[in-house]
Amino acid sequence: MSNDHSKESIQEHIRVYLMVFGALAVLTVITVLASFIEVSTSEGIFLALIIASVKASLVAGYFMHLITEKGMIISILLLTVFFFFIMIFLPLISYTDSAGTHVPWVDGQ
Amino acid sequence: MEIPYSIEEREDTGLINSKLGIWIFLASEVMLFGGLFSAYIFLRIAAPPGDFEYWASKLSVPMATVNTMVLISSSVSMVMAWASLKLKDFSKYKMYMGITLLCSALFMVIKYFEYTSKFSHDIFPSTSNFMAIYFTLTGLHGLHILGGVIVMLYFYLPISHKLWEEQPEHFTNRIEALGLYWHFVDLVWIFLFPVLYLL
Amino acid sequence: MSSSSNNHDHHEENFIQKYIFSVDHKVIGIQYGITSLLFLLFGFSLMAIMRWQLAYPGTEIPIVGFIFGESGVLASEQYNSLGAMHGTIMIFLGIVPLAVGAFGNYLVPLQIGAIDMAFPKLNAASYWTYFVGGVIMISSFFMPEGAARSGWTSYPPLSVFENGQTIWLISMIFLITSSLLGSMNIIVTIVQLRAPGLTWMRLPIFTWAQFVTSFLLVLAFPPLEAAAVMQLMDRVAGTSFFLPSGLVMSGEIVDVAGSGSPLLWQHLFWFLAHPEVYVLILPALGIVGEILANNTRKPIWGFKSIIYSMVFLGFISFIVWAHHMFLTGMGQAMSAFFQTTTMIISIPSVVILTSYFLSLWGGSIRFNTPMLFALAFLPMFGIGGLTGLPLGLAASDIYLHDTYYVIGHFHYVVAPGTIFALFAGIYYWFPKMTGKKMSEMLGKLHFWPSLIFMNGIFMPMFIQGLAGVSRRLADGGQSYAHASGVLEWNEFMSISAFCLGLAQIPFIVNIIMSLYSGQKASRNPWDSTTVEWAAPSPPVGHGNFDGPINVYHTAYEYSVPDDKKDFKPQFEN
Amino acid sequence: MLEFLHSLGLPQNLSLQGEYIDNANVLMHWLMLYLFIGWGAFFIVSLYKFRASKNKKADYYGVKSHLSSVLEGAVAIVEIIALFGFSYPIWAYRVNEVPDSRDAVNIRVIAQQFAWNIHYPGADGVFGRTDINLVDESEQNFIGIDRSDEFAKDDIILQNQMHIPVNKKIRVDLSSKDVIHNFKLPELRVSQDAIPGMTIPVHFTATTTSKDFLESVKGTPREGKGLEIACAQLCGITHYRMRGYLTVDTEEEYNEWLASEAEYLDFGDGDDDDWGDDDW
Ligand code: HEA
Ligand code: HEA
Ligand code: CUA
Ligand SMILES: [Cu+2]
Repeated sequence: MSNDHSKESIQEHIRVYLMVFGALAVLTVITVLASFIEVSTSEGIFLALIIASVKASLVAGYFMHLITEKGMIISILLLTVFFFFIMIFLPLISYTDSAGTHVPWVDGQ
Repeated sequence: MEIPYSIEEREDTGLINSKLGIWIFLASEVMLFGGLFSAYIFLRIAAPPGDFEYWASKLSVPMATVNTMVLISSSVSMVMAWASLKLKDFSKYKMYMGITLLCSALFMVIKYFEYTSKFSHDIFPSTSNFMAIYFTLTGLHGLHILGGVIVMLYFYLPISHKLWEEQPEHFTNRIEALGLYWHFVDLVWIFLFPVLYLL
Repeated sequence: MSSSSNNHDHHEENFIQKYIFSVDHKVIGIQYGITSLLFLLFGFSLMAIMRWQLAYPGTEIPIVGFIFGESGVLASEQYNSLGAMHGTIMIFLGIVPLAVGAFGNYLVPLQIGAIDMAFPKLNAASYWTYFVGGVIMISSFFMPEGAARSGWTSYPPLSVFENGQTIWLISMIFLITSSLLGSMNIIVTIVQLRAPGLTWMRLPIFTWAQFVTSFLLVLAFPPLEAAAVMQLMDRVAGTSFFLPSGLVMSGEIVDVAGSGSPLLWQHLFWFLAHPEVYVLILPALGIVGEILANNTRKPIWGFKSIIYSMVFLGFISFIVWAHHMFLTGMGQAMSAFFQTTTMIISIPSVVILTSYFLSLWGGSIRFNTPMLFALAFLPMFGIGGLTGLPLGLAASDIYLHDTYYVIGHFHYVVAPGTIFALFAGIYYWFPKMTGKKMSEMLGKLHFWPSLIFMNGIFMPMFIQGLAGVSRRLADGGQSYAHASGVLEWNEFMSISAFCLGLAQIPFIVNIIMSLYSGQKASRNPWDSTTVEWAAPSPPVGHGNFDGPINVYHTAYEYSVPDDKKDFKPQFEN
Repeated sequence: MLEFLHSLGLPQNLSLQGEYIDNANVLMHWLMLYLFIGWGAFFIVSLYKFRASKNKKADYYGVKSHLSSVLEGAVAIVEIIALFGFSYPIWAYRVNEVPDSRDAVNIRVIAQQFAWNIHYPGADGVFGRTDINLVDESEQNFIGIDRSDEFAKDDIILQNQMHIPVNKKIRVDLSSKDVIHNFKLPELRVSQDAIPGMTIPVHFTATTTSKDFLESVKGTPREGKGLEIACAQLCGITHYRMRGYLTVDTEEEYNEWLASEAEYLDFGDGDDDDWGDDDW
């Protein structure tokens, strides 16, 4: 995208930015409203994270121009995201896959 | 001597130095916040049932919603500022950058009221694990905002005009890098908002 | 250390601009080098005091005993402080800054034919952040609470309650930030500033190693930064990220919210600290590769598989971390996963080492000082790496965990391993950095005793480890019955350690003497092929080379058949 | 190889599962030895053969065979054998086959700075209630046992003294009051972190009594020194001497010992009895 210097294309971009802005605002409202709907916790988490991911992709894709970014940067980010998930989920699995139980040494507190 | 590829792209990679640099920095930021998100999940699982929900309900959703909007707006105006520079319109750039600065200031003010209202109700990081992770995450995020504001101020104050006159291309690239950072801060908030306030 | 006459293309700079707040990668590299060598020496001194205590527990420390109070005897909490600080200083203030900060900064731009790093100011910022972090770390010795004493691993809950930890955490945040800035810079420099013709597969091994290392630093350090912030919160804000419910310290109930997890810290810490150990070894492997190729006068055998192995090593190093945590109550699936990845990661190491060994075959081997250190590195790293295998297998780790076997394992990798490689690098590139050659005679006087005493210190550790002697024992194991059979080794090891210290004197003398009265070195004193030897010795101010550099060959074109010279530099067609 | 490791310092093994751990260790050391000797020989030969003074001109191509790949493959295969044949099964046994408290002698071990609290359920086989608010170190009630609880009346609580019967499954439920410790019985090849906030079971079977063991170490530096519980995780100032005493009894001796300990419990009037937990 940074190769694209013409005036028209920039103005075209600006239109896109404003549309993305609108979408983000709407999605924010939806998130808040959705949190009032009676759903189970896990569904709620799922919904909220889905919406957040959509919003994040919009920001990353358009404001940060990721959708037209160079391969080098994309691959660095993919690597990062991979390790990000490893870091988040492996400790979590180890919490559940444990030889012991998560109870303190004492019965009464 | 000038370092090559700080203005034009290198042919085989198609990149300029600052852009690659800022993206690598953001990659490390992903891992930084990742560590804290990991802590959030860990603590939430370990907490007694309902504990996180109970403390989360003490937070003010309206304030945070407004803050989300404010931050998104600042992101838009940031990208508009950059686009104005691309269109060689410095005064428009000033305007958009001003809006971005205003939005960030507003964000910090709202955050300030959020924090103090917690303190006045005797809610501190030590009160519960939820509050601990809440204050740590939003505090760290706030520090990032603060850092961004300082850099933005530098590119907003009169000195910026001189920089622009001297090396317009270079200036535009710097604003692009600053913008990338700023959008990332926005992006972190987009996740913080539901995770802390709504779940 | 670049002489002022070379600085023609710049306006006059005063001393401070030129040597203190310089943005020239060479000056920053040397700043890093001197600072980290001093820290290395400091870390060594701490260890020397510990080793005295281990050999002669409860006796007065000679010479420096007065520091530790009236009696001159080391108290056990002081021993713990020294241990934690020795580990931290050696790793974060010694080896990493020396390997990445000094060698990386100085050599990467030269090896890729660049005039400087991509972000010179950031580079200076990185050094000064490191410097401040180091000063903070050292200052903790003079704080009322004393220095950190929970081990370099800082496991909570101990670290949350023990004295001195706050300063350690603050300092770590500086050090991590510094490494982040430095490694970002190295990545961008390598990607963006390679000279024309220097394609990826023509990059020398050393630069590749720095490239992979930098990725490890960028992606693995931030989680520890996050964890450090949380531990800081636990200490100063009364939170309980790492404190579970129901804690009773010395009979008092600990008043915190609870339900935190001590294991969370361990996960975040080792997520950093395992990649970290490859940060320690990869630059060393890179240096050794350069020197082997140069002094066998032939191309490195299996160059491509070495590069792929390094990249693979870097990648896998992110998913083996919990092999340090087998005994934390890990379930079947987790332990299976982590021991499998640990076994997998040993394969690329074997490939790299095997390639190095095979590179010797058919060579015309010159035994100069850098080569001696590089050669010694191979079996020493081999011993260290091999003893990692029983540790990586969860079954045998049940017995060996936290014994001196572990201490022996990693010291073999970092001390006669990495440190030797770094020595080799200093001898090898000293002519480039200063324009002077180092004395071969003093070099050999440095090498042989170092090799002998290193083994004298660390070989008996395996014996003690097999006997089950725990690490971090302030009395060297006197209290435990199972240690009684192997206690006599302690004195032997300590004496070796002191002698090892003495063996460094020729090195220091050599550096200083060569600087003043060393033989003048030409541009390419070792007849080497890589690009840094195209620059004058020392390279000229900002700009490094006399003119633009073009690269025509792969990195190690030595003894090309039908060629008159036995080397074909990359920068000459 | 096992003899070699013993001669280096590896203590004799006194437990059932220790044998498997030693086997894994032996296998790894064989692998290490072969690699070390193989590469070491190659190393020395090439250094000698290709020294510059003898071999003036290096060979551009060097080694041409691909034997090394075979070798690397062999290393991988040995590692696979070690994993599947030794390590996975041992770990599965360790964490999945924890005996039920009825099938084993069940003991609670609660670590603290810097001592081991050993808690026996007593005749009824049920651990009494403990309460954090009852912890009182000056009264020697280190683990806050609630003597008014019905199940607690016969509980035997000792510090740094642990007795177990030989040839019986032992199950230790391990936890910690303050910081992380490590419960290590070197001769029994037992080691497990004691982590506050968690309770982790460890199980093992001793195969030799302390008496026989002491007999066997006569004439070595170890003479006269019995078995110990070591703390293998840095836990603070006196970590280095946080040790308990372990006695492996025969079945009869063990029961006798239990009975004699129980006698102390009958001294008081049941409510505030704290004789049994004396450190002696
Ligand atoms: C530079 C540092 C470095 C390196 C490279 C390694 C490499 C390896 N390490 Fe090590 N390790 C540490 C530094 C390092 N380690 C440190 C600092 C600790 C302790 C931390 C603490 O607790 O304080 C530790 C602890 C540690 C543990 C935890 C032990 C415990 O606490 O119980 C484990 C367990 O799996 C382990 C495994 C390994 C393995 C499998 C490798 C493998 O990558 C090794 C692969 C290499 C080989 C297999 C060699 C191959 C050699 C040949 C083929 C040729 C041989 C020829 C001759 C000898 C002539 N290490
Ligand atoms: C990179 C890491 C590194 C290095 C290089 C070393 C080097 C050495 N270490 Fe260290 N050590 C650790 C990392 C390291 N160590 C860690 C992480 C621990 C665990 C800490 C913990 O338990 O938490 C540990 C623990 C540790 C212990 C165990 C303590 C215990 O458990 O109770 C011992 C005991 O002997 C020891 C000894 C030594 C020795 C003899 C050296 C020698 O090899 C030293 C060699 C150094 C030199 C020879 C100095 C060279 C310097 C110069 C030549 C300077 C020149 C100067 C100028 C020119 C200005 N170390
Ligand atoms: Cu308890 Cu060490
Ligand atoms: Cu590791």
